[in-house]
Formats: sequence, C-alpha cells, structure tokens
Amino acid sequence: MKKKYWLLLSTVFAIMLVLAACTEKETGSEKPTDKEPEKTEEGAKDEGGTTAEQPTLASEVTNEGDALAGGTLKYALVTSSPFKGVFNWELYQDKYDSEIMKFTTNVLFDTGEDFLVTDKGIAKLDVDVDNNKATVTIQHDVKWSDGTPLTADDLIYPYEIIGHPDYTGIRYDDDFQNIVGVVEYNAGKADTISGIKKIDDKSIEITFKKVSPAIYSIGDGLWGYAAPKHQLKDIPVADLITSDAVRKSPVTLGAFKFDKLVDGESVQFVANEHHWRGKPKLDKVVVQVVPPASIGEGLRTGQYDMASSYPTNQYDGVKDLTNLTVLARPELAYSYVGFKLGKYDTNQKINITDEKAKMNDVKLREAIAYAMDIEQVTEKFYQGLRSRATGLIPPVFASFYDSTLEGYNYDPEKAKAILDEAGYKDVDGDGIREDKEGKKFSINLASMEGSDTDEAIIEYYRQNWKEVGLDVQLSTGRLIEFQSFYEKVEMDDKEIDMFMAAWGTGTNPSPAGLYGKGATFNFSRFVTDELTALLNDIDSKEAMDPAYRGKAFRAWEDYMFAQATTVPMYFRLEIIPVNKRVKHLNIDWMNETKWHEVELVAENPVK
Amino acid sequence: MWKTVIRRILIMIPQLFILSLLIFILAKQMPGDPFTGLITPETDPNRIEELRIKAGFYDPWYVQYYNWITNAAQGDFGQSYTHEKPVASIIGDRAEKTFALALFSVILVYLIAIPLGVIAGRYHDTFVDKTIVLYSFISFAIPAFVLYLIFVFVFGYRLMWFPTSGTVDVSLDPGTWEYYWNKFYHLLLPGISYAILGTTGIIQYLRTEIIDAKTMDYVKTARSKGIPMKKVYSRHIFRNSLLPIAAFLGFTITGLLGGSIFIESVFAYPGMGKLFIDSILSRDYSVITALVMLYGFLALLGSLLSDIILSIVDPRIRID
Amino acid sequence: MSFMQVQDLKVHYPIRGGFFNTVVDHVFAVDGVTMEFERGKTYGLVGESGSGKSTTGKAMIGLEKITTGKIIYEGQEVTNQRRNRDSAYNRDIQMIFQDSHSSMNPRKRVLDILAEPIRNFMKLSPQEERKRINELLAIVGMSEDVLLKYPHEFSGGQKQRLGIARAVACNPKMIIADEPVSALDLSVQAQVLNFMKEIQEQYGISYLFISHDLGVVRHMCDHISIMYKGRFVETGKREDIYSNPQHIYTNRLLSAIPNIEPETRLERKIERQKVEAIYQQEQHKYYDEQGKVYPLKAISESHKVAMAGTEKGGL
Amino acid sequence: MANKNKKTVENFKSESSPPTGIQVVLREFKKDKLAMFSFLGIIALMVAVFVIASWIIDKEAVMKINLIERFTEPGVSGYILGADEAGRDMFGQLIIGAKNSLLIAIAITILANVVGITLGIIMGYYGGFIDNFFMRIIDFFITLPTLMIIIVVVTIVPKYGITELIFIIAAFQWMSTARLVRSKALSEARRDYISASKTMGTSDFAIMFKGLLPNLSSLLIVEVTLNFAGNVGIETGLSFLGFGLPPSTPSLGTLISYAMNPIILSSKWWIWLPASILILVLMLGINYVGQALRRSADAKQRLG
Repeated sequence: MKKKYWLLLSTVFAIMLVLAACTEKETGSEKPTDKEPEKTEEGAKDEGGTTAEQPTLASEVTNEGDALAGGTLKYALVTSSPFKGVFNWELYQDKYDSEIMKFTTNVLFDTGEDFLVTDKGIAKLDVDVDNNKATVTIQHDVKWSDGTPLTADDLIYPYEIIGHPDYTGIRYDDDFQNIVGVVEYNAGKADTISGIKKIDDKSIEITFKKVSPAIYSIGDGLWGYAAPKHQLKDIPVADLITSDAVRKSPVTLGAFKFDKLVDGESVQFVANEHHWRGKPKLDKVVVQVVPPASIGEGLRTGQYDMASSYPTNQYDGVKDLTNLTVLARPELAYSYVGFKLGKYDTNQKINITDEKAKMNDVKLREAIAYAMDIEQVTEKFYQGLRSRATGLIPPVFASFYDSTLEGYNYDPEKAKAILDEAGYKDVDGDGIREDKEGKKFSINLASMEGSDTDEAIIEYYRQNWKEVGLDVQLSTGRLIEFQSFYEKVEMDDKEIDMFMAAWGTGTNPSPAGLYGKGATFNFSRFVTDELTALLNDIDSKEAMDPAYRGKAFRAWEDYMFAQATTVPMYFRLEIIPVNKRVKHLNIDWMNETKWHEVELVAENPVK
Repeated sequence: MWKTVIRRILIMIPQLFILSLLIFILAKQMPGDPFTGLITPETDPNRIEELRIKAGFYDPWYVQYYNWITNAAQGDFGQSYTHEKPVASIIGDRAEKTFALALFSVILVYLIAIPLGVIAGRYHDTFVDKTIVLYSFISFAIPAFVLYLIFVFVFGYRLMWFPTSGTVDVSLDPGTWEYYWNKFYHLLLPGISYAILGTTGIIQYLRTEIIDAKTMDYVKTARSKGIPMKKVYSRHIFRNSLLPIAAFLGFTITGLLGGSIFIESVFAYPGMGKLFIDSILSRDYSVITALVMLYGFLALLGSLLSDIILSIVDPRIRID
Repeated sequence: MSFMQVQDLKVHYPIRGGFFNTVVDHVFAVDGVTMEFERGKTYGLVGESGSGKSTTGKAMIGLEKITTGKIIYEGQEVTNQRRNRDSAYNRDIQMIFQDSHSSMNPRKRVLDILAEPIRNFMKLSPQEERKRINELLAIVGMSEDVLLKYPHEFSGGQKQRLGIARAVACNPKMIIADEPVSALDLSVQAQVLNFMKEIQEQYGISYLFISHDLGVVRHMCDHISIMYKGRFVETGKREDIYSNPQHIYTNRLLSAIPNIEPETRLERKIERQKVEAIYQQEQHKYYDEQGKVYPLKAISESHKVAMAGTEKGGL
Repeated sequence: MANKNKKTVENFKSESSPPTGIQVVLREFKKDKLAMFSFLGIIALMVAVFVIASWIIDKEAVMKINLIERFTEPGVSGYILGADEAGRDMFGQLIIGAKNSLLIAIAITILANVVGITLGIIMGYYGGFIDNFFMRIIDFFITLPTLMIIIVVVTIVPKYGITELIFIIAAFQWMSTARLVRSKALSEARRDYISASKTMGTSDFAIMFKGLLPNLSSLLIVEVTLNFAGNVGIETGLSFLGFGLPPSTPSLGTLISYAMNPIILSSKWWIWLPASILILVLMLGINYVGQALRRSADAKQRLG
C-alpha cells in the first residue's frame, strides 16, 4: 500500500518538476546579461504581477548583419482553424486567405495617407467627378507570374466574375451595383457590363451611377485587383471556386508565387522572377498555420520568423524574448458599447428609434460611459496594447482622426452626479439606484464570449457600474458566443439593453453603413434627421476635399459624443513579433515594407 | 450469420434516417448561420440576405430537409458555406487524417496494453502487477486534456522532439519516402499521448481474464499433464484471453473517433474532430450534419464489427 | 363434485424467424388440455420434460398467457381474471415451486416472505399477521427463531417446507405443486411429501401434482394424467393407469420406473427392451400423421385414452 | 467460493444478512485498506468542499476583481493558492469550482440513474413489446455520437447554466444504465421468486421496486459509482472545449481549461494544477472504491 501512495505522489511531483523546469528556463531567458537596465527593471516589476507603463512599441525594426542571398522566410499564420484556401480576390471570404494572398497580391493601386489611392502602384486612377467616370491605367510593363503580360482585359475580368449570374460571393453588393450596366449583366440581359470600356490595352474606363469620396478608398464599386483572364477565362464562373486555378496554382502579380500547398495547413511560395518591382530578395516564403496557443513558443524557439498577428492576451509570452522584436501598429478598428434604442423595420428597411426605450436617456448613457474605468482595463488586462478610444475614427486615419477629442474619461463622481440629476436615485438604500419612478432598475448587457480575459473585463466593468449604483446584469446570464451574439443583436433581442462589440472600419472610415438610417448594422437603431444629414455630408461630393471631409467627421463625432448612443471603448494595437534575422521590416500602414524587399541576415531564425 | 449481418445493416438505414432528421433539426436551431460570421462594415447586409435566400435558409425546414436528404442519399452532402467546397471533399480530406491518427493510436494502445495486461495478470499481486495497475488507474483518473497539454508543452514546445502543428511539412514532395515519414512524425505526439491514456480498459480486462483463467479447469488439466507454465500461457491462457480483446477493436476505434475531438483540438491536428468544432463555431450546418451522420454510421459499423469478430472467435456467442 | 374445470386449454408460442423476424410457426406447448378438480384430491400430471406439464400449471395460475381455452372456478369463468392480482381465484389457487431456493427473494427475511401473501390477500393487523405466521411455522414444523433469517441460511428441505407454508398461508383451495420434491434428497422427499399429505387432510386442499416421477405420483395422487407433446395421452384414476395402461406411451413410461430389487433386475431389463421394441414398431398407430396425439376417448367412466377413431389400442 | 461464503454465514448465527449485502461490502473494505482510505477520503473531501463553499467562503468576495493582485503567487498577501489574472482568489475558486463540479456530477448521476434504473427494470420485468420498444430507442441513442450532439444542443440552449448543463448531459447518460439494468432484470425477472410474488398477488410495482430492485443493488452501486466518475469527466471535457460553464461560475473544468494558455500552463501553475490534482485524486479514489464494490458484487473476486 505504501508503495502505491509513493508512486502516486511521485507522479504528481514529476509533473510539477517538469513544469517548474520549464518555467525556470523562461525566467532565465528573461534576464539576459546584455539587456538594458531599464528593461530588467520592467521585468522585475513584472514578477509582482503588474505592468504599470504602456509598451511603446515601434513599427519598424532594422537588424545588423549582411543580407543572405535568398533564404526562406518562415511566416506563422496565427489562427486556430485551418485556412480555407480560396486564393482569389474576387471569391475569398476568409480573412486568413487574404493574409496568405498578400505574398502574391494582385492589387492594382498603392495607397498612402488615409488609405487613399496613390499613383505609385501598378495602375493609376483618374476620377472624373462631374461625369461619374473613372479611368484606370496600367503604368508599368507588368507581367503575371507565368510571364504573360498584364492587359486591360485582366482589369475588366474581375468585374465580369463578380457581376456574373453564377457568382455566389459576397462582393456583388450595393456598392458594386453602382457601376452602370452591372445589374443588367447580372440578370443575364447583357453580355458585357455597359459601364466598363476598354480604352486600349493598358487602360479602362468605368462609369458609375454616382461618385463619392469613397472612390479614393477604392469604394463605390471600383475594384482594386486584377484577375488573370488568360488562366481563368475557360473555367465557368460557377466552377471557379473549386478549380485548381483558385485553390492550388493561381497566377499572380505579387512578389511571390504559389509553389506547394498542404491544404488548410501551409503554403510554400517561391520568388516571382516576373515581379514588376524587381525580383524578390528571398527565395522562398513558407506560411504555416499556427494555433494561437503555440505561437509564443514557436517564436521563442525560432520556428518562425514572424507571426501574422500575435494574440494580445499572450503578450507576456514574447515581450521579453531577446531573439525577436515586437512591432506594433494600430488596427483599423474600434471597440464600443452600444445602447439599444429601437428596432429595425424589416419591411421598410429602416431603423426606427423608440422614444420610450429603456436606455433612451442621454444622461443615463453618459453616466454609464463615465463610470467605466477603461484605462485600468487597457493597462492591466491588455498591457497597453489597447488604449481608451476617444472617438469613432481610429487614429490611423490621420486626416480624419481628431486628437483633441477627449471622449468619456473615467469619472465615477461625475457619473453619480449625472445620475442624481437625471433622477436615478437609490430609494431603498441597497446601494443600487432605482429608476425615475423609484422602481427596481437593472440593465442587461450583452457581450461576446472570447478569452477568459474578456470575462474578467466584463466583470470589472460591472463592478465599476455597481460602484456608481447601477445594476448591470449579463443577458442570458453569461457571455454570448459569437454567432448567437450577433443574431441577438441584429434581431433587437428584448434581453439586450446595451452591448459591447467592435467594428473593423476597413480602409474607408465612412460611417454610413454603421449608423445610417437604412443600415441593418446600425445596431443602436438610433436615427435622427440631424444624424442623417451629418452622415450624408461625410460622403458628399464636397467631401472629396479631405479637409472638408475631416470637418464633417468631426461634426459627426461631436454629435455622437453628445448623444452617447455609441460609447467608444478601445483603439487596438496589432502586434507582430519579428525574429532578429529579418534585416529590415516596417509595418507602418503608410510605409509598409514591400515583400520583395525583405531580407534575412542568418540561415536560421535566431533562437 | 450473413443474414443477421445484412439485417443489421438494413436496420441501420432507419436509424441513420432518424439521426439525420434529429441532427438536421438541431443544427438548424443553432442561432446564427454561416453568413453571420461575415459581418464587417465592408460587407453589404443586403447581399448577405440574398445569399441566405439563395442557400434556401428561409425555406420551411421540411423543404430544406427534403432537399438535403434526397441529395445526401445520392452521396451529395451539399456545399460547405465556409469552405466553399463540397462537404464530401472536405470531410474526405480530414477523415484521411483522423483515420491515420486513429489507426496509429489503436496499434500503439494494443502494443502497450497487451504486454502490460499479460504481465500484470501473470505476475498477479507482485510489485510489477501493482505498478501496472496503478498506471492503469492513474491513466483513467487523470483529466486527459491536461496531460495532452503538458505533453505538447514539454515534448513539443520545450524539448522540441515533435512538431506541434499541421500534418506534414510543406516543402516535401508527396509520394516520396520522406513525405510519408514526415506525416508519420506528425502523428507521433498525439498518437502516443492518446495511447498512454487509452490503455486502461484493455489492461484491466486482460489482467482479470488471465487471473481467472489461471483457476480454470483447462489450465489445471494442461498443467497436470506436465506442460510447462510458459507454454500454458502462450498456448492456452493468452490465446483465450486475447480473442475478446480483438473483438473490442470496433469499440476501441469508435471510442477513438469520439476522442478525436479532444486530441485534435489540443494538438492542432486538422482532422474531423477539429473540423467539427470549427464548423460548430462557424455554423457550417452542412458539415455538422454530415459529420454527425458519419460518426453515427461509424459507431454502428464499429459495434457490428465487434459483434461479428466476437461471434467468429467465440462460437458460443451468436449475434442476432 | 368438481369445483374447478379446465377446458381445452391451449398455450402456443410463436416461433419467429426469417429475414424480417416474422412469426413462421408455433410451438404447441399445451395443446388442448381438459381437466376437472374435486376438493381434497390430488391430481397428478406426468410426462417427460418438455411435454407441457409445467406450462399447464403455470397457465392455470396466470404465469403463462393462455392462447385459447377456459378455466371455470366455482361456476365462474376466470380465464382472464387469473392475472387480476387480488381476485378470489388468485387467492385460492397457490403454487409450490420446484426450486425452493430461487422461489424466495434472497433479499428478504423469512418473515417477509411468509407475510407476502397474507399482506396481499388478508387484511390483517400486525399482531394477527404475526400470529398467522407462527401458525404456519408450526404447521411445517419450524421454530419461530427462523423468522429473521434469510433464505440462503436454510437447507433445501427446510426451504421447501417454508415454500409450502407460504402456499397455504391464505387457506387456498388448490395448490399447484410443480415438481415440489425433485430437487431434494430422497429422504427429504418423503418428509416433504408427508407434510403435503398431512396438510391436505387437515385443510381439504386439492393438489395439482406435476412430476416426471411416476413412483412419487403413485404415492401421492388419486387421479393421474399422462402428458405428451402438449396433450393428454391417457387420464384416469390411479388404478386405471397403473393396472390398466392403454396407451403405448404410458406403457413405456411405466416400464421405466426404477426398481431396486436386485433379483428381478435382469427380468425387468428384458421387459423394458420388449416394451421399447414394441413402442418403436407400433408407435405410428398411436399418433397421427404429424406425430400428434389423437383426441381422448373414454374407455370407462374414469379412464380415457388417446386413440385414432376406429382403432382399439392396448396390448 | 460462493458455497464457502454461504457456510460461513450460516455458522455466523447471531446476525444474518443477505448474501450480497452491506456486510459483504464492509468486509471487502476492511480487507482493502486503500479502498477504505479512498472512500473515507472522498467523503471527507466532499464534506469539506461543501462546508467551506457554503459557509466559510463568500462567493462574492472570491469573484471580486482586484487588479492589483493580478497573478499573485501562492502564499503571497494571504492568497493560499494565489490569484488569477483578474486578482480573484484561486483557493476560493477551487473550492467553489469543486462544489459546482461535484454538484453537477451528483445531479447528473442521480437523474440519469433514476431514469435508467426505472426504465431498465420496467423493460426487464415486462419484456415483450415494452422491452422491444424501449430497446429500439436505446439502441438508437446509444450509437449516437453523444459528445457531438451535446455540443450542438449546448449551442442551442439560450440560457445555459448549471441546471441546463445537468439536464442536457443527463439526457444522454441514462441509456447505458437502462440497458445494463434491463439485461440483469431480464434474467432476474425469470427467477421463481418473481413468479411466486405474482401468484401471491403482489402488485407489479411492488415486485419491481421492492422485490427485484434490491437484488440488483450491488450491481447498481458499482454502476452509479463509476457513472459518477464519468460525469465529472464529461463536465470538465465540455468546459475544456469551451462548451461548459462560464468562468463566472467556476468549475474544475473551467479552472483546468485555463491551462490552454501556454503562459498560464508554464508559469502560472497555481491556476490550473490544483484543480487537475483534485480531479486526479478524486477519480483515483472513486476508482479504488469502485473496484472494491465490484469485487463485493462478484463473489468470484472477493478478497474476504
């Protein structure tokens, strides 16, 4: 019997020892000799369990050393499920497919400040605002990866794919139908799209129903990619998505071309010698799907040179590693708290604000916003990788972002005062405020299930609200899984008074699709004539002038702030760890290093 | 017996039919649909509605079911909305990986469990036996995925003995010896981890069988005829005890397929179990229903297989 | 005067088979049995195993489903009431099982086992119940200290006595005894049989005594029926059967009664072989084309034999 | 051996017990000290968990977020087992989690076994059509890929808490018990004591549950014990896959699932290891108890 106990205990100890050994190794690597004293201090503080200061992460890194001739870059695509493998810009829906395609990109236009089209790319865009026309001209002698020259036909073909009656993707949308003749083509009434004309081998002209500032963000129906017509033309559109030309061996314009593929797991690219900007310096790029759980370890052990994006809740795992540099850039997104103020009328297809809605009290909403200690959350839970959002335009959009906005900074006293003033008073003395009539008052919050961190954050906010006397309960009693969350929010579920969500803005920050009168995504269901006017102004022809547009954005943001129907919570940072053998890399949106320029300084990733 | 086998197979048809109805209705009840995941300001909600209508999501459920089941009966399980591929082709691809893992694990389980079970039974009540029994108890008691996580961490991340994601290295050419070796190499860690925890049942069964057999008359007779104990073990006890183990094969394999959900989640091994979890999260109805049907079918097949093997190895057991 | 009649009782079991598991045939376990019972008499039911004698008993008491036929008890048809648990019929007809061990719930004490019928049929107060149980123990000659014991603590004979005590607990009119002693040693057999006789004399109970042992039956029974393949081949008073057996099957059974007198051993062996030879030769005359037994024909007031229409059987 | 056992009981006149009763179990436990120790250990553990969770720990205080104590190590500033990323006390969470997990497992076991045993006995006792009918249903359910269907159902249920979890899992757990009980009841119901009870006017209900059921009890104890162990496993498994309880309702499963984050797995062991060890110890104990019970139910294997 005694032996048995001993064995059991020794097993347990063995497990602990193994783990302890691993931990020890890690702490060892935390304190390398050549580290600057400042950083060690940070490490020391860390053991206490807190990180006080925000990380100031660069977006650019340069490492010493002579570049290798060639070499293979190991790129980790961080996702928990296999990629789908639709390598075609017109057809793909999964964002990881587009992550892979950036090595082979068929993109026509370069973008600069505010993600507006520049003249530096393959093609040049000329807009004739008065006649609602745009001309796209190929500027260089560009060849596809199989050596065939790029022609105007390759620029037209994407429109013919998307507009085709057999097309089942998501891009045949309202925007796309802004092109003259697309609807007829889609209905099978026309053989070609009447609004698209081939001028010569190098340029095409597109006629739109209307033109807005969005066209410079490649919106309004303009398509930013070329499609290899010579490869795709013989494949019926209905069969494209399963064809080898899309799944296995697409012909491309980018720095690299597809070489080998393990479905859903990894792709090997080789240099595209026909690349129009010049032959890439690397020989190969291997993209491998890596689950978020193992990416930290993969980078630490030098299995990968860089990661597509690193999970923020594991920042601890890489921030002190010496073999890599953690780069960061803002995400094109913001998180927010929204309040349900009405319903979407599916017949009229408009949002209708309900005057009597429970949350239709601007004071209440303001108080909720002021009671949230967002700074603490960004600092402790997100370790500075998110920051309190002050408006609804992320700072990336330099011309539109207004740094003078303050947003709702944490001020519980102010929140209490506002609530007192609005008539929400604690009548029965239980520390929870009652509503204006003195009845029990509790607010239902819906939030999405994510990491364990998310759960703790929501709890923290609930504590915040409780401190000012507001009882906030979770709808359904727990965080809601992604699919159910959006279904409930979209259906204006009665159990939801407010919700926490996030929007990616894309490269065109126009808020019309998210706050407009007819927008289904206007989940707050808040509409006023004033708001409609402000939104229209942002996308008006006058707003073609960025300065005017910037003012229009500011006016809209001020209005949203005053109404407090959507409370911005965070702007996010995307972190990309890069191994020290990568000679130079800049991930800044405006000056991103092009893939053909990337070089390595060592045969293998630094461990 | 063939009659019974055919009858059993025929009974599967209504069973699978009811299962299909059940899972179809359940899957449709799940909140959200494959297109909910496409929400971004850049996608047009009207287009998504159009796609929903095209996909038939607004038809009455029995119309949807009828369309689905009539196609499924002809082997067409529809289109996966998230993968944009025929369901059969995705599952076929993933099934291959899961089956490879399952086969390897089963072989390993038997390779570990049979010797241990025999030794424990033969040297009953010795230190060796007690150690084996303790191992089998602990492997039963330990929360499996914790051990999997520790294994991945220690052998995958820290010691780096095994790869931790994917099924094969992309740079290798299919068909070469290295390619297959690399595939096998990717199987090793999940396979071994499963096998270490999956032996409890067989070890304990074999052990009690052998302990029981030692007191059986036929063994005593053999001993009294002067046959050495070693021969008695190899000729009589071992063979008689092993046959029922062979019959467990069907159940072991189906059990493993169930366990694939855990294994594949932890080891990021893109097989059917992982596909199931992913499809649940993305509400890929067609894949969910087809996978559940497949697992149900395999479970039925497994139990039939076990019964057949059992009736072959042990004439006393008849199946009907 | 008979108080209970069994008329043309049949118990058939379906045989399932074929691909869809449909009913392809029937087993004719009991195939037309007619009997009458008088008070205080013992009726023997004899046959080889599988002849349907046990099934007949079980069908009468409600443990087997009757396919067709009637049971009339004190002028009332009770065929379908047999399963009605608290009917008078159920109370008046009781059973003693062959295996006394398995007929008692191993988890119950003797007290509860004996009390089971009393609690169900006689609404007695706890004291009365206890009194009745003590009486029963006295009847089968056991002391009161067994009450808290479990069945496995008794020997076979003791258990069968407890079984009898339980059967008589509610003063039944008739007891169906299904091979009550065949599992017991010879010495114990006699003891148990004598108990049964004593109780019969005391309470005027009728027995349906089912057995394959012609010797025991001769000792116990007033009236004997020989059963073969679900039918009676011969039925009559004890003397009719033992001194004037008419059916070839009866003869064969009788010749097989063991006898321990050494001097007649050889003689009996020759006799047995002779009977067997005749049986092999002549048996076709006594069974119809399907091998079934012919309907019974009365050859005297009490004696009936199964024979073909014209043929006169016997030796 | 069975006979030998009978004789010893017969000699042991002063007290009597049925052949597979409590006494046999007790004797088995006396012989197997480890099982005895496990049994007492499990009981003590469960009592301790329930007492501490119900009276000593303030759930509200445990679940209160305290950002200053983020990832506090065990033993530091009064945290016996440290704190998690939100500064919540891990010891408190462990106890509350253990209570929740045990409650869930117990409730599922009771629910599934009551249904399974009742149905099994009814099927075994009546046989025939009833038996056939339910057997078809059970045959169908038993081949279902249960885990998958539970996951699908979990995503459908709108308000998903402890009660819902219990019912969902229990809905798929009764079949194997029913089948086992049915097969035993089927053979038991053919025994003469059942026939005797019928002829003596006992109602079907009484025969089934007072006559038959006690004779299956030793088998059932084993079944229930092992079921209990299995149900602890199912809850943790579901939580691990992310279909279990939310972190605001800690359970052993949710605590263990924190280990999926490799940083927590490697350097914050106090978050997941105690829960894992608790499960390991609990399951080992149940297993030892189960083995002893099984031996006492099967005369052939008894030690004493």
